Amino acid sequence: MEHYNVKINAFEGPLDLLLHLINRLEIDIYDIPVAEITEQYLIYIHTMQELELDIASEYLVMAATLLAIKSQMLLPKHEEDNYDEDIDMEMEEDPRDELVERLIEYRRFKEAAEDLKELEQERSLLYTKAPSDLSDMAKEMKMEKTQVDVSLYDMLGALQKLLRRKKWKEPLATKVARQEIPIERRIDEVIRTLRKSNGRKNFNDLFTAHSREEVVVTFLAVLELMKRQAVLVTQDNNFAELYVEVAEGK
Amino acid sequence: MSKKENWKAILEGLLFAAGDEGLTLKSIASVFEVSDQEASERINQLMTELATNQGRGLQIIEIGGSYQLTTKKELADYLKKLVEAPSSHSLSQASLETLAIIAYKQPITRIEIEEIRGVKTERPLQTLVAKALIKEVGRAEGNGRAYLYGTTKGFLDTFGLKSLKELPKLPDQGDEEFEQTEADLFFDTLNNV
Amino acid sequence: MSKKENWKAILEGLLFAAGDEGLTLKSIASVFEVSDQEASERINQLMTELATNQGRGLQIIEIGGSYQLTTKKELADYLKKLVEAPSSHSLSQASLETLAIIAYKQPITRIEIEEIRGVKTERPLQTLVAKALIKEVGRAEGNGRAYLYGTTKGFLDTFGLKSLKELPKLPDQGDEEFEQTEADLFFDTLNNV
Repeated sequence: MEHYNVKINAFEGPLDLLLHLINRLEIDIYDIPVAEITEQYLIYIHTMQELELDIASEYLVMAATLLAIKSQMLLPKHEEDNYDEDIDMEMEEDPRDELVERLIEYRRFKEAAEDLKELEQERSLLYTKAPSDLSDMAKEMKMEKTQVDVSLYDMLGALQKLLRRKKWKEPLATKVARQEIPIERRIDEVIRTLRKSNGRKNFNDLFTAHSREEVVVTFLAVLELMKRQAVLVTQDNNFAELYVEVAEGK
Repeated sequence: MSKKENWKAILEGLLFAAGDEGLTLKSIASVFEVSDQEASERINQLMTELATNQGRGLQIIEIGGSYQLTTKKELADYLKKLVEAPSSHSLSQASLETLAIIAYKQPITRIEIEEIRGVKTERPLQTLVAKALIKEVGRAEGNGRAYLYGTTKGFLDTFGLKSLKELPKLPDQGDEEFEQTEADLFFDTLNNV
Repeated sequence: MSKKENWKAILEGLLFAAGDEGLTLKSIASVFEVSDQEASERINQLMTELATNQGRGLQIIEIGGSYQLTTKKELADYLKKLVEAPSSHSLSQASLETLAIIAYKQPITRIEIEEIRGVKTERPLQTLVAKALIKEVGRAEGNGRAYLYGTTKGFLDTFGLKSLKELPKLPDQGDEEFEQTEADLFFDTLNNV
């Protein structure tokens, strides 16, 4: 197979795949060489089959459509008509027309999606804050059970706002944040922390940091220490607290 | 504080307190006991002042008819150091495409969206509803009475749009379209010779 | 924006985004890459400026070693008016957020809700109980035996749901990621053929 050197993201469907092929083969979308594109398309489908991936039925429908167009193109044009040239010239439908129309329509929205993505990124540069808690200010709010005029969407909207709000992290780990925290360093720190509290500490108390990275590294450090048998992790019974202990003689 | 003299300070405080819930013109007007027109003039004046004052780090944006205070975008680099990115990931390609179709063609049914995309679109629709970016806005006429989808205010907020009118222009049918028409015209002429 | 010239704007933005969490001297010093001493001078200068500028509605206060932006005391009357102003929804955003968390995570304690929201949630809970959208459904195990909250039948009625199962499924990011990986794998393989 020829060079697929472009790193391709997953396709969003047969139209997306076709657009990709059209771009890659530098084909004029208004004059698609159906035989060539069909062949290329089928190569993709076959590869998917060989890899035993589930192929969405839409891909197969499109394969059939391409083959149908291909055979239509091969048919000699209006053999038997007693033709009235003017009308025929205009009425003559290119079998590719419908597909081309769909591709172009789809391409418009694919581009529009790109625009949206950019807008989303720009918007994400702006930071907001949660509404202040003004509940002390309110007089006894109407506490009676009145009809509530809200929709499910209002509720989902509020939830999304909450999720979108950026999480403040303090104390900050400015430049350190992007760096990997060496596990060895964390291992030393865990041992030191344990020694400071008579060699034994609640497992949860080892996780003092807020950043996900630090939590992960701490966890890995404890695992590593267990493997080296430098610590013992004990639990009195199911769901009880875990304790980490420095192993004897270490 | 006097409503008349210190309206800027008051408005700033109101916007601050409202946070990302935003303030509608109506609530501004009602606090100041002025007309919507007057409220609009005030908010616009403050908006311009904040935008042009280099010494200020905040700005006012308008989203779907309500106003909120945000940091200026030039500050993003500094803020990134202190603030974790929001937990919700950005949208997948499938969701973005679906959303684009809905944004430009609303109200629209699932079937119509699938015709354009050429693939099943249930999952992206579910995601977009759950993310409160789209909602069911009615039922189509005819058999099936399928749900019609449209965008929400959360959509405007996520993409920083004042209103749907501010959506970027939908790309044309294609650059070549013009040539095509010209060619058609040429052949039409030819046919009529 | 330049750290040197526009430090006031940057500091304002940082304080704004920090919200109720506040900003420590250490954070300020590290963002500006200056000494704690210098950071302290800056924050104090901005504090004085805000306090004395009648055109500003915000002030900086220091609580337990961290600095936060709040509205000035003199604005209290106007904020009260804002709270009482008729809003478009009969539930505040705080109440809606709280309700959403309970709907999806029930049964859940107040403390757990506050951990998610990052703010006190007593008042929204009261409102929601009063409006019969949520109720106490039991007590948590363990110390304190805090109340557990869940939604009511009135909640289902209000949102037109037959049962909780009809709540829109929240996007499961795990699933989407998996699909992506499988597809990427496919195309990576393809590239190596």
